[in-house]
Amino acid sequence: MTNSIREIRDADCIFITGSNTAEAHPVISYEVVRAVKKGAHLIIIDPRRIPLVDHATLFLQPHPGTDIYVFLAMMHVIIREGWMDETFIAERTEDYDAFAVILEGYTPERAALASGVPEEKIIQAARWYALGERAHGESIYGEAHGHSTILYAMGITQRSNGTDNVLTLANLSMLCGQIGKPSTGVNPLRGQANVQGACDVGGLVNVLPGYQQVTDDKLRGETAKTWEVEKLPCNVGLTIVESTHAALAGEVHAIYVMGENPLMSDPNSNHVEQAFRKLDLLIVQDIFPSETAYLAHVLLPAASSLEKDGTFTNTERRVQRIRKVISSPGEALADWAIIADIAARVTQKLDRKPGPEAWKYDSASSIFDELTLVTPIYSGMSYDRLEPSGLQWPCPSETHPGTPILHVDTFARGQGKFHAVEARDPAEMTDEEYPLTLTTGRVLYHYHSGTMTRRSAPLHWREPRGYAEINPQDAEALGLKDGFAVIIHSRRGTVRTKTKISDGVPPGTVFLAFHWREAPANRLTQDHTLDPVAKIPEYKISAIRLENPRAR
Amino acid sequence: MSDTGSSNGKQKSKVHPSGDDRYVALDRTMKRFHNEKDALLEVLHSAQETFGYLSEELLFYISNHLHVPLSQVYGVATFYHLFTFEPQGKHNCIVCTGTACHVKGSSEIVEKMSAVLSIPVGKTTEDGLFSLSTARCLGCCGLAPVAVINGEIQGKATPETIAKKVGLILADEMVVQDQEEAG
Amino acid sequence: MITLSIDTKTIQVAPDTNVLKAALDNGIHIPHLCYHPELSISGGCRLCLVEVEGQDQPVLSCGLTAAEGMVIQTQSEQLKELRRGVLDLFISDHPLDCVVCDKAGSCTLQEYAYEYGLKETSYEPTVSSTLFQDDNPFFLRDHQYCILCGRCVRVCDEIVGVHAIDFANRGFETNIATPYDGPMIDSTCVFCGNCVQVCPTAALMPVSRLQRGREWDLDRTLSVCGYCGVGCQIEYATKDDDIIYAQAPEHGTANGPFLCTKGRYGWDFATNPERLKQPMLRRDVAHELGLSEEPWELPETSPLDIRKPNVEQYFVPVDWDTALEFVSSRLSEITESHGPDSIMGLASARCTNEDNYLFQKFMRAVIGTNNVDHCARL
Amino acid sequence: MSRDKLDQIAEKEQARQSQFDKRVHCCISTACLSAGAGRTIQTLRDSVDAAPTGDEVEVVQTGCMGLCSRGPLVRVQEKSGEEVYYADVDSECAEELVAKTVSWDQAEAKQQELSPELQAVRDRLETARKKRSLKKHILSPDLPFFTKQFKVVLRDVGYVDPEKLEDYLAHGGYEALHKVLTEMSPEQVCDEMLRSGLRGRGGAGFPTGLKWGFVRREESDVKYVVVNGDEGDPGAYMDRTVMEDNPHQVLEGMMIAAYAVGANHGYFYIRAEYPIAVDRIRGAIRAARRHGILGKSVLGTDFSYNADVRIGAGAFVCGEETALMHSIEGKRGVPRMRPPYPSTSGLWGKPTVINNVETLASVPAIIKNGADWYAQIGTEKSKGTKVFALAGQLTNTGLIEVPMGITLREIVYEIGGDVPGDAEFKAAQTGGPSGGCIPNTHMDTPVDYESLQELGSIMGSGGLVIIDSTTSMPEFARFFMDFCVDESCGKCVPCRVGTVQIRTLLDKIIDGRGEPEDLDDLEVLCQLVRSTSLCGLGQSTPNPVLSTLRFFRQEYEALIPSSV
Repeated sequence: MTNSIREIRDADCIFITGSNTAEAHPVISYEVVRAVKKGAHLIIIDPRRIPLVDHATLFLQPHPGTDIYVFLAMMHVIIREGWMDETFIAERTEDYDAFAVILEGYTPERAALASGVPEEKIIQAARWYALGERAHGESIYGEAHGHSTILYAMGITQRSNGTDNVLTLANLSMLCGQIGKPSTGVNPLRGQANVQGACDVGGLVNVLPGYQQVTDDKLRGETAKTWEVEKLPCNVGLTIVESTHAALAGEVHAIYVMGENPLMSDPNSNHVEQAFRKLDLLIVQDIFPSETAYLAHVLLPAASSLEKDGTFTNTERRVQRIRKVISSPGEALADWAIIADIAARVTQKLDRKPGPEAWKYDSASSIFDELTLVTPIYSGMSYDRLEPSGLQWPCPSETHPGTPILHVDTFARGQGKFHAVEARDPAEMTDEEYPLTLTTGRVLYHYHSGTMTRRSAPLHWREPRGYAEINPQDAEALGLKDGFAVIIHSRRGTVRTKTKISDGVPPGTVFLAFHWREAPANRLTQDHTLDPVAKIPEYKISAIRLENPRAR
Repeated sequence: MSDTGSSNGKQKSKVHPSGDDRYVALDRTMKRFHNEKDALLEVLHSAQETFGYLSEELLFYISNHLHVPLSQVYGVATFYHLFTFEPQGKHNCIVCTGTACHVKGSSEIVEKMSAVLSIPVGKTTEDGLFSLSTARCLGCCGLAPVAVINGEIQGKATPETIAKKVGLILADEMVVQDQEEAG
Repeated sequence: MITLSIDTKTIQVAPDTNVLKAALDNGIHIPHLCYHPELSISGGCRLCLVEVEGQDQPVLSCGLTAAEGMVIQTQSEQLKELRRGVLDLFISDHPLDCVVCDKAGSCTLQEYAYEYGLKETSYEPTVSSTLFQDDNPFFLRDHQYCILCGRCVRVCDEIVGVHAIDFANRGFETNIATPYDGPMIDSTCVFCGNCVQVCPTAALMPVSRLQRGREWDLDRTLSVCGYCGVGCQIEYATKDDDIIYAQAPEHGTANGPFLCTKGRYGWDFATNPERLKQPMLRRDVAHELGLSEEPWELPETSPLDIRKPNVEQYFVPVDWDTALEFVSSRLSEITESHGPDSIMGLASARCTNEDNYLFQKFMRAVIGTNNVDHCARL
Repeated sequence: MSRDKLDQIAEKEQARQSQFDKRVHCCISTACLSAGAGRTIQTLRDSVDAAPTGDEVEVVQTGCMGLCSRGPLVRVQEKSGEEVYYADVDSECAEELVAKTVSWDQAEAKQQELSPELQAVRDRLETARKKRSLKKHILSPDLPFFTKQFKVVLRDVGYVDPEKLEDYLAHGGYEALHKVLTEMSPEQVCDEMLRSGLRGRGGAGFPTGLKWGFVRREESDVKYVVVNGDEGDPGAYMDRTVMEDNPHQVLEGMMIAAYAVGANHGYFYIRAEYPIAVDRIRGAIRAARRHGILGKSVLGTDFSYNADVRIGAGAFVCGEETALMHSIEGKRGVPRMRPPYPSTSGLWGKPTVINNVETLASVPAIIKNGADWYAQIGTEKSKGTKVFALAGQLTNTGLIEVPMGITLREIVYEIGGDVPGDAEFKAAQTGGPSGGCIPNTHMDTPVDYESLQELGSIMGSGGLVIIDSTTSMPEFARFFMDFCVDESCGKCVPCRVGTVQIRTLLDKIIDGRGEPEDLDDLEVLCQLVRSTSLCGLGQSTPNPVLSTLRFFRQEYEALIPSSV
């Protein structure tokens, strides 16, 4: 997030797209509810009628995959009506003209045609967002224009044009000068406890800790020096989806999986399974025998986050301490201790520098101290400084207070760059054989592949079974009633589950959460067309067909 | 105001049983107030007038149409004593217990009627024929004590006159019943 | 800023601050039951009365906006009498069974009764509601302890936005209700338990806490939730290495004093018997290494289609040294035979920065590959 | 619609009325209706149709004439303006009344062709002429019940047909509104009200001009005027009567208030127990809208105004202004803390004037006659008149309007005609459940805000219940406590639990289980509830107990076994 969670409550206009905030990030939805109760406008753009729509002052429901037309048309309107922030554009950004030219073609009429969202709603959303208008009450900022913030999540990134979507929202915020101030910005809501931190410390194929490109010789050299190794690999690695392709092709032989369940969470599960079965070595290090574990050669028992010390970095870039609350069961160990041991052994076997002694860590805190040496955005941090409320990166020095708001005076790259983005359709469109669109996501009571939440007694009690949410119109066409069994087919596979008939999804769209091993949604999703830049699979859009087993 | 479509999140939208005209009247009231939340009290009045009492289904229906949480609808409905959650008797007797009526002995009328009908105040006889209730002031203090039987005000009432009046109504009902059984 | 004096202490507060908040933030204690800093003002408990210079009658400090030069007294004989009288009325409609109450030690009403020396009520004890609802495994609702402060109703509406409960009926009959007092699951409740957190008495209690220890028996550890990316701080109350219940700290960084259902109630997975407790080798691998006698082959059935997964059927337990030696040897062999890029490592968004840092360092510095990814995109 | 057109309507109506030789007014307000006024007015009409006379006679339905205990009431108004009141007019009496008041003209009669039904009526009229009972029904105009009154609010009540805007116009209706719209600035209107000394008639007695001034000075695009017609005190029905019997008078007052404060929208909040008042006010709004009195450009000026009706649902506490606003907003009628006062943050957070019906009904007369005229009525601090609903153990019960400062003695003995039978006057209960009992030893207390308060009671909205020696005061106090327990909203603990505990103590004492210290405990508890409750209702709840403890302590003591 460019801004902090607490600022949301003071926003004048909140724009949420591709985020089922109340179910996936309930505590952030509390901030949104507060803001709305104080009089903020809440604009939601989502194909599903998500629970937060109950609080929205404007709800735009585009056909799946067509939201970018709405975003582009909003900007078209903003420029046409002169609602943009010309000073901000002139002083803080570049490449505006090329971007503005592209927008000329994206009229609200065209967007309405493509997305099914009425023109007047697009114009209304554009106005409220650009000018930061409130429904009632007074802005705490007391400026000519109110402060508008954008919240988004996987609904717009897990798409074959996810990067375009994100750039478009960035364009929108810059166009209106709604960035670099409190209660504004472009705020992705990260789905997992430490997804931000895992990225920050280099858990990505193209960057070292602190987002230092692996291809940059100088930065790579500095890290190598700190680590006292001769050299570090300089080519961008394979992402998880690419790796499964490579495994099938016989290029990848071993996969070490720590605390993940790719068989459930990666697209096209059948394909993933084939790849994993082909491996010479699959190491699964986890707290439970996950679905993936049943294909592994070796299982390593890990301590859960309740059983170890360390740090998590949340979606607002806040690095916070986690602490050991209870002991781990049996012989389970903290992940870092397992890795350190394996690393020491492999170092010895491969005779790597600086030798196994370098992998002796006595505590999480000593690892963190080393981490800050190679991670510039963390370099001012220490466990002591993280008391009591953590620090938000960048925190480059020991006296730096952390950074609640990014891009205040200048963007990371200097000037904010407008990207001229065109709308693109999803990779897999519906056709006669697969006439419906499947979209995946979460329900409130479960988390990811359900490894933890489905083993929690109260959460299981509340939501024991999976279901596919189907619009009454589609259900009626197939003679499906609420609670009936239904079979979902896609080009990749088949899943059987129960129906939940609800007008929360529009006609033509089916929603299936990906928590249920009995109905693994990712048997249906596709892995052939990834976002070209971010390599994100298009979980949110797959063409499917429903079958009513009773009708056989 | 809020422009967010019709259904209400988790609360499934229940379509009213088609053919029940009474919902049409209710819909008309809600429409008159543009389905604004603030019209809740007016809508509850209209619902009770049309249906006789507020059933669970009815509150659910109102909650969905006005976008007022069901718990709030329930909370509001139970706050006001005029709303009732049970079907009312075919006939009713309301005894005023305002100050003027009180000093002129209205509590004796209440006691008497409660005994005659064998029901406590606020209840309906098992056969659904008669409901007994009290009102805090009907504004007819000049005629105290006052009771209202089937909408007709009985001024300067006594336990006996009211019991007699109710007795007559009940006797008529018996005749009707006998006739129905015979027919 | 506005300057006022409370109990002779000079205090500066932002405009529009109420006097109660001003006092509490500055360490001056005024009793209050319905006020909560994150919620709208109710004014129903009548305890936070103070004396304002120039006004005859005591005023509620929660509803009094601080003004320049205001002079406030929070303690006096008159105020003590009034507060004591109000508390006396509260406890006349509340069971005084503190000796067996799970909330003892953290109950605000108990604390005030102690402070004002109320051993018992001077009135006829009259319980307005005896409803007891244990219709869900998250929390219990015991209405006889309810003092109708309404914090639960406000948190449900103003913060969570679901309005599952509201006041129903009126006067002495008032109670906090779901529609028709039905079970929670039939309401719009999302079981976030924020109502439990703000409840000052034992009217709302976590099920997990029932008869498992009281305030003084519990240890508390502040950590961060392991679910979504909001990073809510959670305070875990433990006893003998067991979690008794979880709640938000008073001032959580991202979450304030609130949590969602997963964070507050979803921690019991940790003690689920299915947890992996020791390293294991797959039966065919174990056989190959001479650790298991029976030959074995990985079944064709997809793990996703195994009805009742049983890890023992697939794996045999081994000690750590065996497991780590196997892993490190195999990794070394594959690195040498197929090159570093034939190995891929999947880090985790559920592991700590320290775990992930070491993981990627291992992949890059030891194995020598940038094939390190995690589910950031998933 | 312009003023001229309204004048034309008024003149036309006046002309129409003046053509009648006699106008027979029959009260059809609730009390008279329940005494059979429906049948009476029908008989009057039939009889006039059937009577062999050349007189032009109009039978008019009107509102309350005051002496409700003697209903149905009928007044015959001669062309000369002379009036005669008849009480207890049942059908039989109505026939005799018509038979004797119209000039009997057989010649005229012969020319008429009558239906068989009317022929039957005429036959009965013949007989009725010979009866001699009508005298008993005539009320002397010299009755103190009439002479002691001074009517401002009720001036036209009982004369105007409440369902005819024309009639209201004919009585000078909407002249005051026109005057403020065309001749006065909002500020001047507020000043005029301030000078008149008018204080809120809902009970608390806050100066109306001051209240309006607060709202006028608030800066807001939207402001509201609310008419508090949730007349909840048992034993009080002044507001109902005004709303039922002269709805336009209230509407006019409301619109003047709206102009003065800058509001363009308002609500009547009327309790559901008053269905006729609801209908009449709704009817008045419709008629006013049709005639361009409500809506855009009121009376052809720039001022625009709309009014709506909201109906209560059986909650006494909704008479409290913040609870009332919640109720209008469709919420539970629970009061909230003040400040903020409605004048800064009222309905939907907007500045709002909330006035009681009687207050607003006083406004048109004040504007028309001037503040000075009004200020000379009443006492120094309590100006003007007050309407009381006189009820209980009295000969004449009904609705009266008296100048402030009149003594209780005058009201009870002269207007009320003393306690009937052998019993003796014991106390007067004012202000409903929030008020207190004034014993016969304080008969010469002037009725004004301050004096009543000194005696531990309040003016309240105007219920005045007379209690005779047969009533036990502790039991009477318990009656009010029952009411308060029932009507407490339950928000704050002193009122929710305190009232229950007060009642428990009263039960104990009345049941003869009391102990000497219980009386002191009762008093302490009452003081606690009074000083710690959230709203005015809770704060005044203990008044009936405290005032009876003060004046009739010996009755309590007599109930305690050990103290005897």
